[in-house]
Amino acid sequence: MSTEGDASLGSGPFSAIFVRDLRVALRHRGELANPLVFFLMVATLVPLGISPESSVLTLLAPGMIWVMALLASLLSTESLFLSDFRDGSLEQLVISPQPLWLLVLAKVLAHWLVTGLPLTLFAPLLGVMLALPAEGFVTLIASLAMGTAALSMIGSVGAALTVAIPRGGLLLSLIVMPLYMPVLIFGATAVQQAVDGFSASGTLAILGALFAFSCMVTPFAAAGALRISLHG
Amino acid sequence: MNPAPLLECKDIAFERDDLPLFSGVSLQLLPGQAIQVKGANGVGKTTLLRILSTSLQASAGVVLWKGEPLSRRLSEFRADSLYIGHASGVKLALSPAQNLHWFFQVFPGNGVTIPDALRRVGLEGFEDVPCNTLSAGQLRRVALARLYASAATLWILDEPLTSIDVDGIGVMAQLMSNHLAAGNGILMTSHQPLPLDNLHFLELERYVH
Amino acid sequence: MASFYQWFHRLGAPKSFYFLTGKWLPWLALATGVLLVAGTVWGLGFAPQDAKQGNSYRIIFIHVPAAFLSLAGYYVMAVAGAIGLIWRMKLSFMVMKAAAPLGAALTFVSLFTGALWGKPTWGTYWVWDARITSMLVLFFLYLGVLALQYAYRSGDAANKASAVLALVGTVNIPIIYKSVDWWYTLHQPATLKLTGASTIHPEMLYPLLVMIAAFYCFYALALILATRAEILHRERRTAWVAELDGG
Amino acid sequence: MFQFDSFADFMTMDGHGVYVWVSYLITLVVMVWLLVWPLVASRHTRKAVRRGAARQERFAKPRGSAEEPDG
Repeated sequence: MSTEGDASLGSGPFSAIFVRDLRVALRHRGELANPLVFFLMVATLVPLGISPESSVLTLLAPGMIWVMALLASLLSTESLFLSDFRDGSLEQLVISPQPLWLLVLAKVLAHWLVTGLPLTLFAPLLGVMLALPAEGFVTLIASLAMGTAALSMIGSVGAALTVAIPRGGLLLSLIVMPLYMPVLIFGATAVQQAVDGFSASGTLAILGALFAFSCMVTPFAAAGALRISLHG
Repeated sequence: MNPAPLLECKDIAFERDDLPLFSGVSLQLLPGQAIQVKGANGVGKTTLLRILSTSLQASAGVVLWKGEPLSRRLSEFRADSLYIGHASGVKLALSPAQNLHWFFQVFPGNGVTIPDALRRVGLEGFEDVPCNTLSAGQLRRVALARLYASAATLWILDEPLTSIDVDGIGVMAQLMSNHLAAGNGILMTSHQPLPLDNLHFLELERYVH
Repeated sequence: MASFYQWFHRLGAPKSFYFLTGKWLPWLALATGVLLVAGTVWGLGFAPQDAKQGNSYRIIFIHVPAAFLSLAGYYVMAVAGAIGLIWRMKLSFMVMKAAAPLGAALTFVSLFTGALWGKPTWGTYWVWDARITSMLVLFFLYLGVLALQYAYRSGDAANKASAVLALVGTVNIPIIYKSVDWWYTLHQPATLKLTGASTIHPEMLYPLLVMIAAFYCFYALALILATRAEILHRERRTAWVAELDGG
Repeated sequence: MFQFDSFADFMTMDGHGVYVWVSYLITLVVMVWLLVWPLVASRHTRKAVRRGAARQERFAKPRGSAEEPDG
């Protein structure tokens, strides 16, 4: 019954919002690089701040790469709803007949695709720079793939709560960081176990469970938070 | 026996942090009728429209949609109503066509295609130009293009004619009267006078604290 | 049964909550005072010394109750927020607003006393022990709710947003506690767990139980006082507040 | 029975006294503050309400009457 859009990238509200957000993100291609450049720069702080010795760096690498990926993901979470809030399209989503949590899920997926995924694919470069042993690379990518997705999900709740607050970015990190900690614990430990030669599948499974759990809880929490933010 | 009202409000009140904005607002919108909410700036016109578009919750009062309490028929009402606020909801990074694409997927349409809708608001040839290069008036028309292609019975328009030029207003007035003639309803605010015949007024000042 | 519902409903109205709790306050204050003094004197003066830790373990009598209350306090805050969100009861939002600083302060107390206890026991003020780390994260959760509470201009939105955050926090607390425990046991095989409460000598356990009861009474007292202060502030324009003193 | 021989002994607690007493002091300070701030806030609000009520009365007097000096 709804009209055929010009681009036949699948109809339906979910894919429409997903495609829309991808287009908006790709239109500001420069901004997409920011989390990656941040990720790379923070990695260079470690040897400068701690020591260039590869033996020292190897000890730190799994945990540091994960901490930096977490911070880079946190940095990009604020923009999830901000532009929609400013141009009024967020209000249109809230009063649309479609289930709001579904539209939020589409936005988070698009956001992950342009921030979390690039971070995951970029991480091996940091692995090389921080002398991460070879055994850790595969687990690093696997853990970051699931981990950044879980972080984007959890971050969407914080973004929804702070979208109407001027300069809400710092408040956003204060709110979501405690909720990021379990993801960091299992993500970093998985890579450490792989580096130590143990099998990290158990830890990765728990990380997957955390991701699945956040998929179930956060879209609804974020949808509720968006309605509240529009009242504010 | 006049037909059952499309939208009916009883004693709508709104307060923010215990500071009442207005209370006791009642209105009846019959099919084919338009109601213009009048009042000075800051009296709460936009707040009232946002309440009726379900993006804000009233502190008190009942809203009936086709005789039924709104809270019980929320998604049906949302499919049957169209709200265009000050911020038109148009993504500046995208083109008019891309903007209408996601609007049409999220809100039910009446079969009019995107090129047709854009042509009717005079944006022919601008379908694929990024919106951030368009003028304020053209941006407004992208939002108003939704009116041609929407299946909604109730239009809730917050100053739809801002930055629209003279002949644009004429086209809009024609569009609105056709909409009313088909037995639908319009609820709006506007600083420009509107040449609509079945137009009623709601003086919001009477309900302000 | 109707009378209970009526009583509960009346308790829900800020004005009747104010006067109802007004009657409880003196008794609650008395109970808190007696229990606190008794527990402290008993724990500090009469409980035997610990074989290994000597007298420094006496900090347990405030550290453990504070830790209990900071966690229980978070759930009180989250439940009050949930009731506010679901039934839109203004009073329960006031209880939530009162519970946030109270819980945060008690979490700070348990962290501070835990650190002071760590110095004589492990020679350093801060040890990344599983329970202390979880308490630190709980403290951050409280700070998040407080920060959100004061970030919104409109009070109603602030209440609802903090209620949502408190609920999200509540859902995450078990996950955080479990993952911190898992992380701790992974990195630190069995070392002295800070408070083996169950294996504690009965002579030490009784004063601890008295102190836990004292802290629960204190929590109720402080929560009611803070809620009453919030009620007065929110209802300051109403007639019944004017009649309180004006007469 | 009392574990310490003298009050001084009670204070030092074999060297751990400073940690124990500082912990109890901080806890006491925080608990007192948690009980006091609501009472202060309530008194402040009630005083503001009373002052508001008093101001209301002064202005409620009919305009016609001679302007008495403010109370």
